[in-house]
Amino acid sequence: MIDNLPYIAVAFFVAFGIYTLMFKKNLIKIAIGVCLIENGVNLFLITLGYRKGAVAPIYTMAPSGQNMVLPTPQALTLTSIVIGIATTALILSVAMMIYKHYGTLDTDEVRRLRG
Amino acid sequence: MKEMSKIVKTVANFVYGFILIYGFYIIVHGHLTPGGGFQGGAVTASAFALILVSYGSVNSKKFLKKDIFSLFESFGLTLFILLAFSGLGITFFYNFLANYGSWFGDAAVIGVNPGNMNTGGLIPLMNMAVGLEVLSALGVIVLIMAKGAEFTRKKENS
Amino acid sequence: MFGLLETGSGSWSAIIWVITVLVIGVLVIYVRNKGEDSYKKNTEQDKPFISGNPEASKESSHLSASHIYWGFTEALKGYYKPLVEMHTGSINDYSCWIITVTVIVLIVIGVS
Amino acid sequence: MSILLNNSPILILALPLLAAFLIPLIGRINKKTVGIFSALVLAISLVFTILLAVKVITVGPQIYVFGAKSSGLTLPSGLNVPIRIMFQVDAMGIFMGLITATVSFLGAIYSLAFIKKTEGMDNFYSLLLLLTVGMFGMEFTGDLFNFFVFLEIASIASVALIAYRGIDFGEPAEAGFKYMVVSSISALVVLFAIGILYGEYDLLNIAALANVIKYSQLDKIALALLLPVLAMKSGAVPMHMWTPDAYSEAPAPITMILVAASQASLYALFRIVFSLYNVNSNTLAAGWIIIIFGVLSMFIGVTMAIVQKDIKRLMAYHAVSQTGYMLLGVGVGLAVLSNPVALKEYGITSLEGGIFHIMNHAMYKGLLFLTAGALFFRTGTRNLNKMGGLAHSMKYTTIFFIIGAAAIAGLPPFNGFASKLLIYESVYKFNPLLSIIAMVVSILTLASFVKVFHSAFLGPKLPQFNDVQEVPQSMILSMAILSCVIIFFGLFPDLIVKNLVHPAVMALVEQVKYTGTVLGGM
Amino acid sequence: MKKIIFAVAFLIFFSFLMVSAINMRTFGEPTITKMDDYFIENAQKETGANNVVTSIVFDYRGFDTLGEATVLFTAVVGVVALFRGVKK
Repeated sequence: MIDNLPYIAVAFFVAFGIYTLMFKKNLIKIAIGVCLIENGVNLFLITLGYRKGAVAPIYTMAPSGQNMVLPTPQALTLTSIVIGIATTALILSVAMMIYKHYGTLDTDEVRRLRG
Repeated sequence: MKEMSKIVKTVANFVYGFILIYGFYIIVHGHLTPGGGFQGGAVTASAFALILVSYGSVNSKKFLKKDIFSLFESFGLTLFILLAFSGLGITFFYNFLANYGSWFGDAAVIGVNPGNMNTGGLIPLMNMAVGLEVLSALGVIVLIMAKGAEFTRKKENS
Repeated sequence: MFGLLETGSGSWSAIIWVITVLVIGVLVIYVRNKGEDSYKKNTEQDKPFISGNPEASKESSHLSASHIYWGFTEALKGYYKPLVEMHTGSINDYSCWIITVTVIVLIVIGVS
Repeated sequence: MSILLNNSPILILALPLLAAFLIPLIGRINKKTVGIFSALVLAISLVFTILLAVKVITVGPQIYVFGAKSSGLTLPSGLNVPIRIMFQVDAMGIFMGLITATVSFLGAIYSLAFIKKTEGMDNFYSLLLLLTVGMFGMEFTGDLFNFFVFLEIASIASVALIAYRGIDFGEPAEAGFKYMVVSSISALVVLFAIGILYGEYDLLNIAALANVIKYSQLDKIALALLLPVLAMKSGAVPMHMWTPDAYSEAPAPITMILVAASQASLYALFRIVFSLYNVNSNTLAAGWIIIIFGVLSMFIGVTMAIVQKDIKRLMAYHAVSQTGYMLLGVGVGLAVLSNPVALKEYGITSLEGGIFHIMNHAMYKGLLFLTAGALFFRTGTRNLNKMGGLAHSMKYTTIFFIIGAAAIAGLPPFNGFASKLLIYESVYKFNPLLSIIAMVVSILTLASFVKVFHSAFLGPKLPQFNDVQEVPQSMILSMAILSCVIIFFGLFPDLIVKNLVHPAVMALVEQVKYTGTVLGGM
Repeated sequence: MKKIIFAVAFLIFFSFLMVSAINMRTFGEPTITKMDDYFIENAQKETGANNVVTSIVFDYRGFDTLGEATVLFTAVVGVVALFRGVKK
């Protein structure tokens, strides 16, 4: 149980993000929820690559004789962080567009398309 | 956004160069030390954000121009994909410069070593291309967000 | 040769279908031409006769889209009312439906 | 020349990608040439796709390993797991690739006249090329994380294209926001499932994973996370609400490409359930889940379409209900996958129907959206109540609309009938009720398109549309090409089924062939 | 009514997340590390870069990096296209 504390943190991150997406009524808060899920997933990936008592996989001035953590999850996390930046930028600019035309950010009023 | 006080502008002038140098250091040493194109580009773009915040979006047009940034962005990406194409004789993304002897072509010392700048083959070049792309891309995003904030504020006032 | 498409329990060929339709059409036209024609153009025979009432103008006789299938939707009001209400344009409901269906699939696959 | 042929799997992607990077530079010099340039690049990509298709059908699955010493070297290391990203193009992938190449090329041609010459035009064509690249990547890749990256490329490009008119109107921005949120949810859930699989097996290659997967508890959770979100991206009820918004607010050529993009997600769903978890998983449960998605999509989609007044919204609901046919056919095939007798008797046929319907749907739904775009281009409205009597002035558009409507309603001899016939007859043997529902849905489809035809084209010439004339040449050209494809598929369905669809179905069903191309041993 | 169903669904989803988090392999002890051990041993020899992560990002999985840069470019082009013609 206590060994898996990082995984439980991931679960909380994702669950709070999902909660924000489901029950919060502000477009900016929804963007924040998406960021929360992103951070949870990134934390999950980087957690998978950890090895107890290991050093970063970089040979420059590395302490010799130590084994290294898995490098692949770090590369994947780097990729998904940049993708998250792009997603957030686009979501926020579209939200600004909506605010320009609708004059509000409430999801109950941003509902011209329905039925 | 509005222009800030003189203290902020002075400190920003002082710190700006250091942030730029630090970002470029991270970009160039990406294959030896932690970091790389993306991280260094992000650090460099934070310098632009600092200038934008401290000088205001009107005055900072003298320093930061969106067209120049988008030009650099396309240039960096094109350089990156051309570097990837250059290995097409064997396969796409083939690192033909590694351990080849010429530019960045030294074979790295196996195991723990102080690090040799002249290794890595295509990796340092790709780092620079991606760093150029990322810093200009984030710069464009920051500038356009500032521009959009203007008309949303107009909306609020009216 | 006729592009037979095997469907497991039979086969289908569009070419044969087209040929059949052409043959039947020729037959129908032939039979139709055998009828005697007492019908004369540009007389009062080709005017509509609405039990003596004057004919309405063309523009007013055009039926717009929302009137088509009025009876259908009226008869199925009990089915359409909740269905249309389900499509609230709110983005929260979209995410809620995704998570709900994900949970159902999780349960179904988890227990099976 | 031979080097081009050997590298064709990557050139199909890399040339549009390079063009997309170059277009801001070209647009700075001359804005007029941008559209011609992108159409040209997409034509080259289409040619390469056809060459690759011939190679795949005749020779066999093609492997392209990035950065290896040779493009076919899947295991450059001493060990038995692939360590590099690879493209794995088998018959199913190239089938989807042909659809993508055709649709995006025609969309670019249509856009030449459709998109007004504004200052954002070069960005529009750049985004169109990037969307095409994302779809190609989703269809060709053999690596899970690479699939996620291309999924994000496709989502972000399509969001930017949906919200392209957002500077002038509010609705496109709203539709773009909704699509952005749902697609980020789906992409992040996909990434979460990829993380689960990676943490369990330390692998990212689909074939290598399929070789060692054990269907443990975590694998079940990964499958149950992947299945609904990919069904959502392809617009399955009850997660279809983004579909009418996005399809109706995007520009018409983009809507045609978005249909193909949602089918790329559908392809990913099939790839997951067939190639990654084949008979290891509980195929009956997964198959029934997909069947229920399909039946709900068919029925609710078509009944919602009947009451619509916006023409593109109506067609978007029809896109939902046609996606149901594909899900139904493939779901039946998946449900009987672990039962060789039933699979041989009707499973293969129903899979063929579902896969063939993908291509037919891309063609005729694209044609219908293009005709709706032509109406919008001339009349300036999408509201069916305001239209009427347009057949007097737009003859070609009327003919194309009749062809598309007959095809989607499944009237012989058009192509919709052939695939629907395959689905009906094979599904009837599995469960007669499902087949009857499918036929009823087909009848309702015909009914609602009769409504559109009557209210938009028939009737007297309305006074406000007196100055309406036919649409420009390039739009007519792309619509005519699609109509010719539809009629050809309808007249010779057996050629397509024998040469394209059946190999695709076999590539899906036979997992050993998929893993063997990467890991050897076949 | 609908809100209650959605809340229940959210709770079940959260419990699934917790269950899978507890059922994950213990933190810090990866069981199968074939691919990553290969990277740690041979990356320096094959690519000549000291930083194994960079050698993965730009050599072994370089195509992902191209896609990632493309995503950023796509977002920037989209934002520019979205705010076109906005005058301050």
